[in-house]
Amino acid sequence: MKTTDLFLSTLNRRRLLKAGVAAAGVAAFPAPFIRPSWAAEGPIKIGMVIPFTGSTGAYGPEMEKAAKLAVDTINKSGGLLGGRMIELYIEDSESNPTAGAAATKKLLEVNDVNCIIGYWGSPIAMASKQLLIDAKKVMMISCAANAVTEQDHGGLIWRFQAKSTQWGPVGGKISLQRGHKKISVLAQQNPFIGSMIDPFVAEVEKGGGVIVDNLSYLPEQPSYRAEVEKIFGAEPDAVFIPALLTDFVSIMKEVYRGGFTSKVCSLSIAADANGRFLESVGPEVAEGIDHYQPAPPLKSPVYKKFVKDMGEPEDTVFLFAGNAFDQVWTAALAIEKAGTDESAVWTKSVPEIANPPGALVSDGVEALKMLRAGEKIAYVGAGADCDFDSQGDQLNRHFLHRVIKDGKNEFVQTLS
Amino acid sequence: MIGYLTTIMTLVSIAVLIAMALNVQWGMCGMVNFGLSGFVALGAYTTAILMLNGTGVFMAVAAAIVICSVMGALLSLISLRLSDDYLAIVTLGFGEVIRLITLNEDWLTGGALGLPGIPRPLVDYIGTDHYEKFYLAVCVLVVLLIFIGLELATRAPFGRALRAIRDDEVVAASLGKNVLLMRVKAFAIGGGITGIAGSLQAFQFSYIDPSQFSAIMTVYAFMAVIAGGRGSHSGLILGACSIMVLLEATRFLKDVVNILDNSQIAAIRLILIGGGLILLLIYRPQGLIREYRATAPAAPKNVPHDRKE
Amino acid sequence: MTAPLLTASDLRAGYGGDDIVNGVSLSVVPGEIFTIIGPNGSGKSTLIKVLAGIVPVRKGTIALFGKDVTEFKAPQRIGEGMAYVPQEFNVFRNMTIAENLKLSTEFLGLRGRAGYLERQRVLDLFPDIASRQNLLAGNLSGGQRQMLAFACALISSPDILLLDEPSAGLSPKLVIEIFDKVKAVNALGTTVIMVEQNVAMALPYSDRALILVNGSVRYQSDATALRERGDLHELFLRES
Amino acid sequence: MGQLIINGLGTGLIIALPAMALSLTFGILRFPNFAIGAMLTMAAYMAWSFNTILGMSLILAAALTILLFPLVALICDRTVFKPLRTRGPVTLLVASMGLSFVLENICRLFYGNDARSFDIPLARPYRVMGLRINYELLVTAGVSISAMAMVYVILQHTSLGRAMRAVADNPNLAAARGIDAGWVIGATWCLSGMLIAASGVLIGMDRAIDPQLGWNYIIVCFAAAILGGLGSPVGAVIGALTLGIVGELATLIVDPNYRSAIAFLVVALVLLVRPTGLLGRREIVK
Repeated sequence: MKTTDLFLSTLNRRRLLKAGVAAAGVAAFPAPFIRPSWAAEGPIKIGMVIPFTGSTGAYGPEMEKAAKLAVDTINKSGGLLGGRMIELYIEDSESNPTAGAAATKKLLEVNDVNCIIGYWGSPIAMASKQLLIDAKKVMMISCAANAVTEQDHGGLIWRFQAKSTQWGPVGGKISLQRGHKKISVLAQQNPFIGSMIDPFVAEVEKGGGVIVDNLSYLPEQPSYRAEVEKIFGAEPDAVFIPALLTDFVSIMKEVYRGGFTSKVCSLSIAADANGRFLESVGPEVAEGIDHYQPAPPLKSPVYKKFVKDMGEPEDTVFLFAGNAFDQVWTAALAIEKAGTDESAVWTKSVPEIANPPGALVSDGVEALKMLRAGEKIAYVGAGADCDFDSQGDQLNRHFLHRVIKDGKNEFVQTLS
Repeated sequence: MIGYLTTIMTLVSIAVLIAMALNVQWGMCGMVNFGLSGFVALGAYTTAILMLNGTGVFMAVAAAIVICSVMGALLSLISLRLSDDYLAIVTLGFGEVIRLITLNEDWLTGGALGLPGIPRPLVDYIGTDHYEKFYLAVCVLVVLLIFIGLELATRAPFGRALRAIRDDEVVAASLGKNVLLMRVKAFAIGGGITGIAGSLQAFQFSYIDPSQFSAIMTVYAFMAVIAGGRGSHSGLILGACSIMVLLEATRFLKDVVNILDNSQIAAIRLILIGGGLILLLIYRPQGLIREYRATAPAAPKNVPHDRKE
Repeated sequence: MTAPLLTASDLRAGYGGDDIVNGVSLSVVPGEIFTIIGPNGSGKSTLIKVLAGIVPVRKGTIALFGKDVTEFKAPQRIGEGMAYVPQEFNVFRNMTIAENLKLSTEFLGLRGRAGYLERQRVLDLFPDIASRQNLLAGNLSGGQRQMLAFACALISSPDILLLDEPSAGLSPKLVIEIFDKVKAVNALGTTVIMVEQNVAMALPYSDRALILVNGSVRYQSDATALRERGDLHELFLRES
Repeated sequence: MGQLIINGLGTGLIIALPAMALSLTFGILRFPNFAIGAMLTMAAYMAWSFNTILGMSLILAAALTILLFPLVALICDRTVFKPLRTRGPVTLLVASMGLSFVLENICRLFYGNDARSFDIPLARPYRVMGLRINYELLVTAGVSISAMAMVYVILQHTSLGRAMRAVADNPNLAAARGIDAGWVIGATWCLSGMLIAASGVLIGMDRAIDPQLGWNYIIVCFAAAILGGLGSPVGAVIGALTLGIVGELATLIVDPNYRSAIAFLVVALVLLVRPTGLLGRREIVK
């Protein structure tokens, strides 16, 4: 880079900052005006780190598909910042923090992305977050462990997922509503699930329930017979099993074959997983299992359109695909709003385009148009309302509670 | 790009250290260690826990080295009576036990969530901007120091004795070397090196969790030692580098190939790594660099075809 | 001189990097006992393994009855009339005597059709083992084990028998017994090549002998001529 | 207690087959085949394809897998292990690690990461004297025990078995007795391929099938085979059953998460008393 260029770019950055502040303050300011005509040319690069191999490899592909869907839509509608296209770079985290961090570094340094989305799996996010903070790039995560956003991160991390501590009480409420008193916990040992157990227990005890047994199990073992025997053998009214798909399939097969009758409440990641659980174990085993997940806005047209575009049946309830979709859109809207793809700048615009006040819009293309017209918007995504608190965590996460009846998922209620 | 290379080089340095530890234990002395990842985890957690409780860097690292050495010595002591196959299972078991402890003892290790916020040494003086480069320099320096130390030891009587033990225990014993003591020493030295590697790993992301120390770490170390030529320290640096380069270079595969989806490319990537290793074994049997030998090769007492009979 | 039964020319072989057998040539005529002697580590054992087809030839040729068998593996060489008794560990210790004998005929193709009479003929030579066929071979004494190994090798009616240190680990009395057996087998028409450490005991039984030092032939002559030379020790140790 | 023993038997019987396969190949080739896990995964997917994609009954699918999987094992041997035959056991072990990457990811390439299950109905358990015995356990027991019996008969009473034992005992001598080692190695891979196939199907019935499946069994298989004495198939069975039952009973005393640590403790203790495992041959050292 020549010295003059260097000078220009620092200058630009300063002007850009001003422009961003101005945009934030004066919403009525016509958008085309603040779009800097001198904006850097070339595509806007977004990175994505998700698992395709290793123990959580099953969750990567649908997120990839959703993110690509969002990117295609944006690019077809004319791109951002006056015609710049988005380029998406995806890396495999291998479900391993070291590999995830290496992938992050590659995206930052080699592909020169200006933010990285995805991050399914808290240890991977934990190992990578310092890299992003040091590089002053935005990180959008899909994992739940509280710790990721707890320390100061300079407003760079946005969580598109309910926190673990928000998940726990919901399970407790469901069990109590079902009239269960003696409740046991059989939880997979991972950071996401680990921190939802205490809130679950607290909720149950607050509601007059009794925790009979509380057991964590390690995933990736030949059989779960001992765990199932220990928990179900005591014949509690219900067992709360926060798990992931593969081990939940094995556990429920064991429960059924063991002839146990306690009711089961689980997470939709395990007990639905876009229908793969039912497909795996069949309707008899699955009968009567309660499960829940953070609710996507099922009724909203954008969600319906999203499901259709993803090529899935109408009543599909996505788990992580919606989050990935929202991450791309949120980044796009914030970039457009800030008028720059400079991470440290546009990250400040995220609440401006996501949180109220502002017109609720769920169609991204529409939202872009409104932004350009200088209107205030509050984007509603396909995964959630997309409102954030000052720590970067999503607000107002509702949970969708469903039960499996006759081989089908039946809606029970929305909880919060 | 430079920042990426810095990170990769740092990871390579840590991988080299682990491979060196294996090389001392197995490459030079002939004792298999399948619990490497457990040793590294032990070192990393020791350092991390001490640092988080306010201990100084040098104390924390020294403690990791000491604990890992002692553990190595103890394991080899337990296994002295047993043949090599059984040392394998004892070390495998050790690795598993460490993994279970890191996962289950939340009060100490933070359980599955791990330990975040490990203070990075000297970060206040260096500043975050250049910290990565500084850290890489530290890692490379450590690798160099250990490399020089091991090279000297290899050429010294100690190294010759170790190889003699590896090549033929009976002959070595008859030469009057105290075989048992030598083996324990070698295992302890290897353990100490894994302790350093663990410490470096703990500072690298200033966060550790059990999944960073999966069995795959041990697999890579074996790959590096085999690829580099068993017993050769310079070879294994090359070996570890080639493995890591292969691992990382295949990341760029999908920037070129566009037909397959990402999970398929991820699968192909690992197929290439496995296949590459096999081809290396078949076509570069001596490794990339041949082992240093001060004397003519001993008569092949231990040819695999001819088991000790 | 009769046409040679086995000829080897310029054999090279080894395990790792370097050759242990360094260009050995020899020829063995029908009916003789040919003994290979040499100091420890001279490559005797490797040489006989190369002849038997256990260690592959790197360079050179081996011919049996004029037929090139260089590329033949051990099992195929048996088909050509060769039998090999390894040193010391030469029976399957976890099997009974009967199983050991059975194994020796099972995998020999045509030669394996050794009928009952054939087997009896061999067992007659070794009355000691014939009487307790259900005993585990691992429980036999050293001498008995050696007998069993002979029996197993002879059951295929080989033309040439390769013995790797038949006297190893045996008491002097047993060694004589073993060598007597070798002589008896030889008298029935089987050519014998053996590797021996115990030069003094072996030479009287041999027709010809070869001294191997550092993997190459140092000296080759009639056994009687060799015995009459007094400088055997020097032949062994002199640096080449 | 009784129930725990039954559960432990269930686990042990499933592990027994791959442990036996491991022991068989170890006996002949003298290296522990790390790829046994990935081979299990592949066998399970093979049966799953016949069962679910081609719509065969599970019995037919299992039979076909048992028939075809030995081919896979043979191909692995020819391409990977054969060129390395003369090299040390650890080289072969490392090669088998590489092979394990390749096999696991071939499965991932074609089947993706999703958990799959066979298309079979599950049944509630029979109750006998207060103990629950389920249908899968009976099937597992039936298959495992007949497979073990088959292996035993082959090893003890056929010429193939004699040849296998001979090569395992002393390869040079076996060659000198006219036994073609290549043929015996091939037969051994076929036999262990069949065992792996059978246990792949059993594991698929027991739990979900995913590309990581095999990893969960490697350590226990190794432990079982070593406990029983590497190279002794009968020992492997005893080792597997012991580990299965000890693992379950251990949950009475310790946190179930530590049961594999208990299993290792048992292995370590046994090895201290009997350095060659329960039924291992004593290596005679000069």
